[in-house]
Amino acid sequence: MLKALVIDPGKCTGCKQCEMACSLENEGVFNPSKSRIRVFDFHEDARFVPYTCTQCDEAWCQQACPVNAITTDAMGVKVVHDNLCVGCKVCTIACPFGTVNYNASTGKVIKCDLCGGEPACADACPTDAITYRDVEQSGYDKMKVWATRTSAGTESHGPNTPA
Amino acid sequence: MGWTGKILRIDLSKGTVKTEPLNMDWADKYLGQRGLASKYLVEEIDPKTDPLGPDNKVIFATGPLTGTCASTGGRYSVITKGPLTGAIACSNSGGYFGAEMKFAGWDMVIVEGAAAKPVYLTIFDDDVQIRDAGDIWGKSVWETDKWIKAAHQDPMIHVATIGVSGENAVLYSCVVNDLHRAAGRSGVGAVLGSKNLKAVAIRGTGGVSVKDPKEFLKATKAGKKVLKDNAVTGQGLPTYGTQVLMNVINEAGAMPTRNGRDVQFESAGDISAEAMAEPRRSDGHPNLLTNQACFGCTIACGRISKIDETHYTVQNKPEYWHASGGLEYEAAWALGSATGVKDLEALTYANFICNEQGLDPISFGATVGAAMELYEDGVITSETTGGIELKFGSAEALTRCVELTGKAEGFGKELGMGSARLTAKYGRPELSMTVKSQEFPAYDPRGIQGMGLTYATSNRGACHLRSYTVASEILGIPEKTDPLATEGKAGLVKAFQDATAAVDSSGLCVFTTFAWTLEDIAPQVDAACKGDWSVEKMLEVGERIWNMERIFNNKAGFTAKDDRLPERLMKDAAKTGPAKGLVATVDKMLPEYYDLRGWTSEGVPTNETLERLAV
Amino acid sequence: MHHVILGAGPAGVTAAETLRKHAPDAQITLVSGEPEPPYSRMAIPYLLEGKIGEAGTHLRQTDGHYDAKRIAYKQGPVSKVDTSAKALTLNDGSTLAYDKLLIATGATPVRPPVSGLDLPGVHTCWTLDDARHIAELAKPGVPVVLVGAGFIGCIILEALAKMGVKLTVVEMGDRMVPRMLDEVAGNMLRRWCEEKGVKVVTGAVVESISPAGGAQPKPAPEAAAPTPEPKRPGFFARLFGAKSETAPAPAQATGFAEEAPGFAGAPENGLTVTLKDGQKLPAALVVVAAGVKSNIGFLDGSGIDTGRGVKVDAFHETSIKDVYAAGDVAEGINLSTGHNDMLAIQPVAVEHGYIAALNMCGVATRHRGSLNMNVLDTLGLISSSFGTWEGVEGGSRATMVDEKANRYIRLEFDGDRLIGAQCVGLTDHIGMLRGMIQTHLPLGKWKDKLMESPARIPEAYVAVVQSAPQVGPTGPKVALPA
Amino acid sequence: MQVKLKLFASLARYLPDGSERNVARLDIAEGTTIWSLLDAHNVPRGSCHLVLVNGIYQGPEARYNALKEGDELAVWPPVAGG
Repeated sequence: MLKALVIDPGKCTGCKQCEMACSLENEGVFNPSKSRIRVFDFHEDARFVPYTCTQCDEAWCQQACPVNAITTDAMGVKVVHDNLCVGCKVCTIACPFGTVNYNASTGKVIKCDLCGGEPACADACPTDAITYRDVEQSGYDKMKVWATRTSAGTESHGPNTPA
Repeated sequence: MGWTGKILRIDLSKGTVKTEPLNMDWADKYLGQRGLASKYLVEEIDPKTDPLGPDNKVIFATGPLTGTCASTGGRYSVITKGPLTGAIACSNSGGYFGAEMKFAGWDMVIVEGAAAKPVYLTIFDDDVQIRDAGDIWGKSVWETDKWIKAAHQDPMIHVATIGVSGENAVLYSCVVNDLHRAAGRSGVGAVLGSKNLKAVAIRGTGGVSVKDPKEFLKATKAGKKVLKDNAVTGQGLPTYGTQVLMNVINEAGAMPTRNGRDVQFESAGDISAEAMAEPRRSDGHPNLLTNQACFGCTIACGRISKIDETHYTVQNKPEYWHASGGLEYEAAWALGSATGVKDLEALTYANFICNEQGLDPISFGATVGAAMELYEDGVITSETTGGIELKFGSAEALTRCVELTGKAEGFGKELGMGSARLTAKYGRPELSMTVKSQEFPAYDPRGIQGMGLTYATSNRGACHLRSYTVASEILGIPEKTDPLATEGKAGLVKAFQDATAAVDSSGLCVFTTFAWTLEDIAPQVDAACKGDWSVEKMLEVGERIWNMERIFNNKAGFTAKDDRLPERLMKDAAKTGPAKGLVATVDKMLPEYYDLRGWTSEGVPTNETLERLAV
Repeated sequence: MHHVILGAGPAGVTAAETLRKHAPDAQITLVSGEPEPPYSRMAIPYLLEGKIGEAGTHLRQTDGHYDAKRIAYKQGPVSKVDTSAKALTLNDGSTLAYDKLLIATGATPVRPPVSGLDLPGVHTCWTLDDARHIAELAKPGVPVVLVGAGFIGCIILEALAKMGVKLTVVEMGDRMVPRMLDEVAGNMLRRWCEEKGVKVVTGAVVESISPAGGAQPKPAPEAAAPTPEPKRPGFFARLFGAKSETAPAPAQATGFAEEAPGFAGAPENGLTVTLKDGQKLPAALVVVAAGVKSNIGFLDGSGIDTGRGVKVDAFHETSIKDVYAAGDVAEGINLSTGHNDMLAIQPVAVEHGYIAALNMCGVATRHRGSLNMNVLDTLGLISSSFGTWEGVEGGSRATMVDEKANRYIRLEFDGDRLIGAQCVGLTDHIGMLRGMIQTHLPLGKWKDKLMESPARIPEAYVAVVQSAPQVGPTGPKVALPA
Repeated sequence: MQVKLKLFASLARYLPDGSERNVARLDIAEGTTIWSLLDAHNVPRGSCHLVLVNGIYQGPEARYNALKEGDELAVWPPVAGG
């Protein structure tokens, strides 16, 4: 049984606690621009969508890396090895989801690695819009879950809208 | 360390941009945001200066917890001498702008002088530019936000801007950031307008660090748990928003209605939180779509609404068919009860326009209420109003007024003066529901006596956000007190005022105090900031701030005579509800309050007090 | 079943690993053309910069990786392929039989017909061996001339500049990276480089390279090398036939010897690079990055159909049964055109290797096509391009230019679908551009928003993917079950 | 005797059928106390934070008092605003 981040935009309030938790965990400061998860704000549609790497099975980033600096761990997580990354950025254009970003201050790329099994974003999310839980599904299915949750978000109201 | 330690000083007259280190001695005494920026302001401007003249300054200030993971740590304030009141003004706002200022690396932006031509500021990390605003002068808040993001091709920019009303010196115009969060009161928007400063656009990519990250995480996590476990901040506010008060305050007989003629509004239910969540008869959808958090907020009380597309206000106006900031309690009260209007969609539209054009809905709605009374009393006629039948309860009149005032056209220009100047102009000053020329909000002191003292002594003119004794008197937070009693209220007001001043200086939202006390807040500040931040120190800082603001106002010419409520509240007894037969009795509480504060009977801080607090 | 793979680059290694995964019992032999463990050429510039050691260029980092996967490693190269006998002849004369063969021999740099290319001190930058030579010569402060500011040239440019040399880059095109970026972006790059102290001479043609103060160079031989870009006027026609713009700079033929005494390999007084317009550039080292050509010479007489590279079908099989091709050497399908084309980039090599291997072991898999894309960091200014960035007739274009901030976005649409893009100074979420192009995502109303504000790409992607889950989060597919 | 029961915010779900928005007009027996009326409608006592009769707050003790003809009982869970 693998664990995955399950994102339910219908529950997101746009508070960005996930971005703060992520940047503190990984950069040691509060800095959303260096967060590996980002909340998109669709103001006119009254929707907020947390967005990050789904640890997809295709592992586009890993395949594109010329120096093998991205590997898949036993939990299926695609991990960037800083000691090997040369900052060539090929993974950033290869990832069709746009979830690998270049960090100019370190010269390396950054992506979600689920914080080694304890994702800080899920821990910080006050509304359970981001949860980390067991999913008996392949990466493909994980993404389908993501997709349907997301599309459901177009209809559902906020987490705290009176029924 | 919480603070970035850097401030920006922009001189619009000279066109210069300078940076300077934050005065850390002051930071230790005034914490940040409201307190610290007020310290800068009182040190740097003449209290008697013309609020709309070039010698006034306007400061955008964050708190040390702004831009951290502390719940609600995303606040900033706009501090200046207010044109509506002539008193010190400090308007607090949420959204994402404040945090972005910190990420750009700045604790404060001090704006001085006045530009010869319209300009806007861009602060992209260290790159700070004064730019020509010729293309956006005359545009609404929403248009300006869009224009700036497109012009700089960066959707991640956060914009604080004034609308047309700020350009036209509407005395209660706001600074609106992130489309519908506002530094709303006292006319801070008009100060920007007087400086020809249309907007401030910020994009920050840096980080905010804290003194002890481990302790900070622990303290903020504990704080978040308190908020989550508390029924008000964990369930009530996110679900119903502040609007849940509509029925509460109305039942309690403390709802100022039709310019204070009444204390209960028979149609309160129609414009309540409960009504916003009901499916509309017209299109089957509720007015309320969802709730939204400001940056870092784990409460998420913000309302996001969508107006019925077939409603007369937006028919054939698709530009208003999208979701945007919906009615909060104060707005619903001012636009609704104060004017007697019960059309929820019309109120939402008026609220949209207030956001779009940068109007404080409290002062606007209350001013319309006063104008309606002038009209009903025959003091002004449809000739004065340009054909608007300005009757209590008329949604059409309300929405027409908001359109005109936002653009400062026709009768809107008169409404833009605020109710004190408007009623004075027509010889009926007693019809203005103001203290220090600022309209009071949604709590009638006849039914909530503590709020009378709150309004009377508020340093920025009538306001609920300086000491929200409603929490205790009506809601039972932290303890229930009798709203109709005056005993003990002086102490209650002082305690709320000092604590609130401290919270307002931290970067946190005052709404946390429905669940948090300073016992919850001090550890968070202490883990983030240099120095030892205990509850006692926070309270001392709060009291110091309060006295500093008071001294500024005294120097600006305010005296004990200005600590008074509108005549109507003191003469005309409430007609219905629990307060039936009662008037507001501030006179009894004031001397006790002055005494508690260590002020003379003239409301002047004694030397002893000033020494004690090292003001 | 014996699978033999020629070439130990990303395509070959990916193929070997894919074969092992799907054919646990097969015999797999990986034949390398170089006396090195499998490594990545893309990493060489970073080796030069000192970001990594030689081991850091290796394609797999775990010890015993190939042994553990039972992938035999054999030193090539191969000189001849006999497809009827299903046997290979290696350079050392030995032979090797195969059941299925994958040609993943990649490409080699072209050596333009310039006299003096053989002089010591003149190098291409392609192999680890090249890198070792360059590292020896490129000492801080020495004058270096880089011939070619194409994609590869620019990557080398970055490395050389970081090594602290006094760098001049000579490009025959009218701008930098002409095949990856348009005028706006290319010129942005040029200005950026010049501000960073790199001399950029565009529209310039190298006539000769000679020892400094030495004999006159021999006239350039009349040679016609294979052209890697048939769509444009011949690559070398452009390189050496184009009218050069004069960018005069005082030639400093002496002086560097003192600055860099004792460098090995180059003539004692260094080299002089003479341009067609007469300009002379001193150089302790000349690096030539004038394009590459496929390594297909050894296929002569094999019957395998070749053009610029090895021709393959949608299953990556060549004209000869049981012979497949992948990577830089193969003319795979270009997603943007639907036609076979050479896309010599790392991600495409991996896709080819993966798909070819699946077909080799009987998992019939059709290649949907690869997307051309590149990303370049030029002294900190990051540029990228995707797909049909030049646009198509009848399509629409959205651009955003901020010359001062060195930011540029150009989006090309066909209807409401993105077909190409290029960016300068933008890195966050840029992979979404690939996602949008490769999934042919219909953008609907978001296309209009992008026309107004191209920087809203990430929002557009997330918004549209949400409303179209069937094409969105599952991502683009490069391969489809047949 | 006639009284009005008003249940607001999340307590609205306990309103009997036929209520108008948040208000139920009820005919109750003499001597019915605040708690007994709320209990009869399954309103959890723990959720009854703000209890007003005719706008006047009823403390924990007062909730055992009987309602009178024409009384308006209004109840909220913990709420706040501002």
